[in-house]
Amino acid sequence: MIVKRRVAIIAALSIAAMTALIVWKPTVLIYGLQAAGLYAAVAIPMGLVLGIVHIVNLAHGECMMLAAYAAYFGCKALGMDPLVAILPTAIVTAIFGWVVFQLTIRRALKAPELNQLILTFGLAIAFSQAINLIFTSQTYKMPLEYVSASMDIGDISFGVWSFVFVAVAIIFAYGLTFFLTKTMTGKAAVAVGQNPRGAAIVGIDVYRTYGLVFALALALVGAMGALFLTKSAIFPGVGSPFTMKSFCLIAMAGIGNIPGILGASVLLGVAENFLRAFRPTRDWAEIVFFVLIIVVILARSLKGRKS
Amino acid sequence: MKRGMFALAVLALFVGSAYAQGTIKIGGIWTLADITGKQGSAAAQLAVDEINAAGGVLGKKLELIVVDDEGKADKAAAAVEKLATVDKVDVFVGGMASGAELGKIPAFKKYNKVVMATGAAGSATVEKALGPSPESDFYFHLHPWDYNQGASYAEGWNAIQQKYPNIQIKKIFLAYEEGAFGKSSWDATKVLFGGDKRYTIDGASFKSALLGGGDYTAVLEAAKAFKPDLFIWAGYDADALPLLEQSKAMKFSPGIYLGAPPGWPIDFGASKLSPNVMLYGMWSTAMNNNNPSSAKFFKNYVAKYKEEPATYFAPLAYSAVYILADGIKAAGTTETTALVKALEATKYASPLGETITFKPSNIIKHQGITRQKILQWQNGEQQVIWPFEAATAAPVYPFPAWK
Amino acid sequence: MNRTASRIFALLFGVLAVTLPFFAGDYPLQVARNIMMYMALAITWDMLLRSGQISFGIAGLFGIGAYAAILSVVRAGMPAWFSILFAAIFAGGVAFVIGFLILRLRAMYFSIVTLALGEIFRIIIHNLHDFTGGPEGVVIQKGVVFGGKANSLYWLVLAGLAVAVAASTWFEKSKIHFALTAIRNNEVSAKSSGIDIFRWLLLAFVVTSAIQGLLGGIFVQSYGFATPDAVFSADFTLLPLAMALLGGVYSTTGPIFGAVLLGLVSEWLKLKIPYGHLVVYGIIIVVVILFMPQGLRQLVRRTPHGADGRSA
Amino acid sequence: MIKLKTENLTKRFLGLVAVNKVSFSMEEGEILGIIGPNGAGKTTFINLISGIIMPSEGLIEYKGTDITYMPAHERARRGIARTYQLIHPLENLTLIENVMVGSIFAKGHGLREARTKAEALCHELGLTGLDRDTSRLSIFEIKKMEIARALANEPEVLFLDEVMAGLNSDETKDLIAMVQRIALERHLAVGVIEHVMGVIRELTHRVIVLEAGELIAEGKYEEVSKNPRVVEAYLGGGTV
Repeated sequence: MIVKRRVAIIAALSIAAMTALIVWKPTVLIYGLQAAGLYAAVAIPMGLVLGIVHIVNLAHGECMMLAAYAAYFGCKALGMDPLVAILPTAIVTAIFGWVVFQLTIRRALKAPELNQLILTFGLAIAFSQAINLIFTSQTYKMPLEYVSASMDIGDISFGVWSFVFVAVAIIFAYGLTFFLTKTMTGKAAVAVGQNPRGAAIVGIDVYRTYGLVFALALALVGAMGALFLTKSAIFPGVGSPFTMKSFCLIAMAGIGNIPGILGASVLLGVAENFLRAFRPTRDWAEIVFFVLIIVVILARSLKGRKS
Repeated sequence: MKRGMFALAVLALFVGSAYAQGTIKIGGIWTLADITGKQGSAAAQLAVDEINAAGGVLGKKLELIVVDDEGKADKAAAAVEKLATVDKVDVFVGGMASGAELGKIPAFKKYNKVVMATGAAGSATVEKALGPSPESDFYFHLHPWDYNQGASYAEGWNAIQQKYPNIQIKKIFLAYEEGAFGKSSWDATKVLFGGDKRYTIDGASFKSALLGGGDYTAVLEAAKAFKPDLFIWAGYDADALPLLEQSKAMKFSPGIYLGAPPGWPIDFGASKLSPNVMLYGMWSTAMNNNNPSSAKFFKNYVAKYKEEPATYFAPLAYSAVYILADGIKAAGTTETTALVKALEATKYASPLGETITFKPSNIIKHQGITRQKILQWQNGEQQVIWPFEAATAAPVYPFPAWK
Repeated sequence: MNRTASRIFALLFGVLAVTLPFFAGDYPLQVARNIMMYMALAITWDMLLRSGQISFGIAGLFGIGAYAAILSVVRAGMPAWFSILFAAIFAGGVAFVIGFLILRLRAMYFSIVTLALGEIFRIIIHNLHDFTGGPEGVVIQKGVVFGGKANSLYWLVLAGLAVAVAASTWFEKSKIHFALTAIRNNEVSAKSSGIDIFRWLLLAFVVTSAIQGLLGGIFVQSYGFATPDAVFSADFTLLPLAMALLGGVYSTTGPIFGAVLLGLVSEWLKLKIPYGHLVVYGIIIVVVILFMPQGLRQLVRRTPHGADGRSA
Repeated sequence: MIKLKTENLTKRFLGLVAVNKVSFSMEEGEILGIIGPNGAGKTTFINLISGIIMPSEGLIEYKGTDITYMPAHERARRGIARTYQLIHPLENLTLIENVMVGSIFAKGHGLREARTKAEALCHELGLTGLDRDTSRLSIFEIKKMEIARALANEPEVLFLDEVMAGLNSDETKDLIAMVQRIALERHLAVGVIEHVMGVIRELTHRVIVLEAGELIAEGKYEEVSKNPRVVEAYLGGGTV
């Protein structure tokens, strides 16, 4: 009861805050949501891997970078639009993920947990530097007309293309939730994640499940890579900052809480854009990301101790 | 192109001992994973090959030994030590990021050999760390300092407004990336344009996509509210197109839209948004038409590496080697005092379109290039607008409003 | 037998480290300095890891120390020597204060929060332009210790490393070893043995942070500058971590092994493969961790998985 | 002399009452059995007394001092020791080092003194091969090591949470004798949770019975085992 009332209060407060923002600084909300969509869409696949396979994939961002390069050169060669490349890229990266899992991560799963961390760190270096060697550090960007799609409300004009990330984030979050709670494979994956030993005893092939989850996550990363290409220029280091941000968002939402990543992203996206909208606080927008993460984690740990 | 790189790598490895007696050794330090360092080192090697083909210097061959600094101060310091003590190079060339350059300076000072620096624009740190003459006399800073760049832009815009009365600039907005590069641009802009009563200036920072940012909405909102005549962004190549696309989406179309990145993305000129975007730079392929030195450099570079030089760091490094070679010829030795004296008399007609000489800057005694150029993307190519003596085209104004 | 091997190794290493300046040139000394810097950081990271806490905040504390040292010289005119000590005290003090907040957190949440704090330190330094020099950084024109002399700077970094090794040995040989190991294994039973968990974690966190700060101070005093990008670089977090893990954790010798391996490999590759050496570097990390899951220390010791082979 | 007592000790987890108003006391030299069906709150009760979790209400008094909210490590230092139902050997430490821990931290002994004391304790409990890693020990050895580690705290009150589980009958017999001797020699108050009623009957002087967090009976084992409420609780719970 108490818990429910608190949720209701929080919901009411956030709706009130959002409404106030729409009236006062509509762009904060628009750009905040767009930023949040991108954060969440990239973080969700990492959350899936962390929640079930229990590894922090430090090469997460690099995987997206690889996908974006694959999509770019695929599109260039075939004259495709990156949007058309989403599905093929997802398939390619899923296969790539499966192979990487079988060749490397699988072998490290029995070792101490930290080994997986350092293994993926090594992979991240190898991936980004290999791309650097082949394609140099110069940036590539698809010139696309539709990414400048514009909308006017009153006297403000803003870009609408980035809302596509919001849509993708929602699809990822609810698609995955559906997959994990309603399908047999998904339920099995969750069971394996919660209790690998138990799952092995009842005859589930744990490594196969892990491999599939990893491949699924990379498929989502691949789809995001192609989509990311519409909006951003690509270069060897383009992915790495997303690893840390995603990791932070997942910690903020709580491990295993995939829809929570959406909430965390919205909070951070809007808060950042709120600070950016005012001259005195402009330069401090970045700090809010880290401060909020610490506050949320500390608050949750305090609450956890009380109960 | 791959083969060229490989050849260079092999050369750097094996040539060393073979020619030990009859060579003049140049130690090159760049960040090789970066396009600027990769092409800078390649261009320097091109210059070395050309000079050797023409008979070398003082009857000796030149030899370039390249070591990567990985953009890190400690690795850069190790690179200097290795070149100075293991390879026993006679002179140094290279440099790009100020952070790595700062790591080299203590070691450079220790060895007191001539350094021809192709990068490091940060006056607040690098120039300060070098210190005044005579302790920094060995250091020849080819690249302009940040304040040189600022001053030359102020000069350029004055000249352009005089020559083309239809171009009127009163309000300037600078969107600067939040790192050292953008911040020093902003500092220089504030000092140079802010002191001038004709201009009102404003600025805001953004996080470059290169450093994990890429969200330009807030900075463009601020710019749009300011309604500038001249909008400048100081960021990196990764920001170029996304920034334009976002500007179009937000219907922000200033009279002059200008970018000041160290390099531009591949195929930028092919974008429909690129026409009439202006830029700050030092060199463009258009200069091949009216500058023989540039044409020669370009032709030989493409012939050797099967790719076009993508940044001005390539001709800059190329020039650095020629300047050193000329200086050594004039001095008859690589001994520092004599070589410094000879280099002080340098007059080198560079592919960058200006004759390079060395003059004192705010702190150090040997500053090379001080002027940058104002260019414009026209029909997919960068055309030089100012300085007028190097101009390859007239400016198109205003920047077309989004249709 | 294990102990003797370890002692012989320590002795050889010590002798080599101390005599290096007498026969090596300036280049090997510079490389050794770079390696020893990361080695010391790797040891401090391992020291805290012995309590089970995985810190991602090394770069943050290193950076804080670096800025404490350089700003105390530039803004307050502190002597160079004292500024290095001040860096240690300052970083230790900061760790003491934030320790009260974050040492209740565990596992990934502790790691993330240390990472976030490091970023917060960096942003604060970055944004306080007038005091810290902002993104462009600060330089010390005069007053770099030893005026950049290779031998002396080598001794300075070696002294920093010696502090780390001494602290690590102290952690291994004293009751701290028992406290941290017990906490790492099981906090509940540690409490029942009378271990005040928070106190020991705070001790370990403050000591390791102070040494990280000290190393930051040594860094700025040997190069004469600090910029946010250089001293808060993620390398200072990730490389020590990789070194400790590749060498073998929960010991002093493991991180030393790992740092020597990665440090030499990275320098050697750089010269052998100017373009593309970082690819090989990444692959080496992957291969070593796959084939030597217990780290390089596995090579020296015979005891199988899970054993530490140490007796007090 | 009463060493430890609780009054109305209560613990609620998110509305669930795990321990409900339990009042009891333990005397010096007494071996007390704590029994009850699975989920009755026995371990929670010990956790409350040893300070691993904090009570929602009530009072815990140890040698006349209120220790209700005292941190666990402080209670350990004052003389409350315990073992755990799930064994917790400290991996990466040897057998002897495991035993030393209690002596070092609860009693503040130096390493050398702690080692001497730990050796004596191990000797007393019949543990040999003291420099072995815990991964090489048998279950019986681990159980004895856990008791030794608790004893290294030099406690006045000792709780043993299912130490007999997983042992064969000879080992169980050994351990029962050992516990009785220890309690007698050191004037300990010992609290024992056991599922095997034979052990309780043989080992304890007195038992308390918990069901659904409430204390439902108290007295000698023979009396309590005939108590209708206890019988019903066990039948309902399924295990006797």
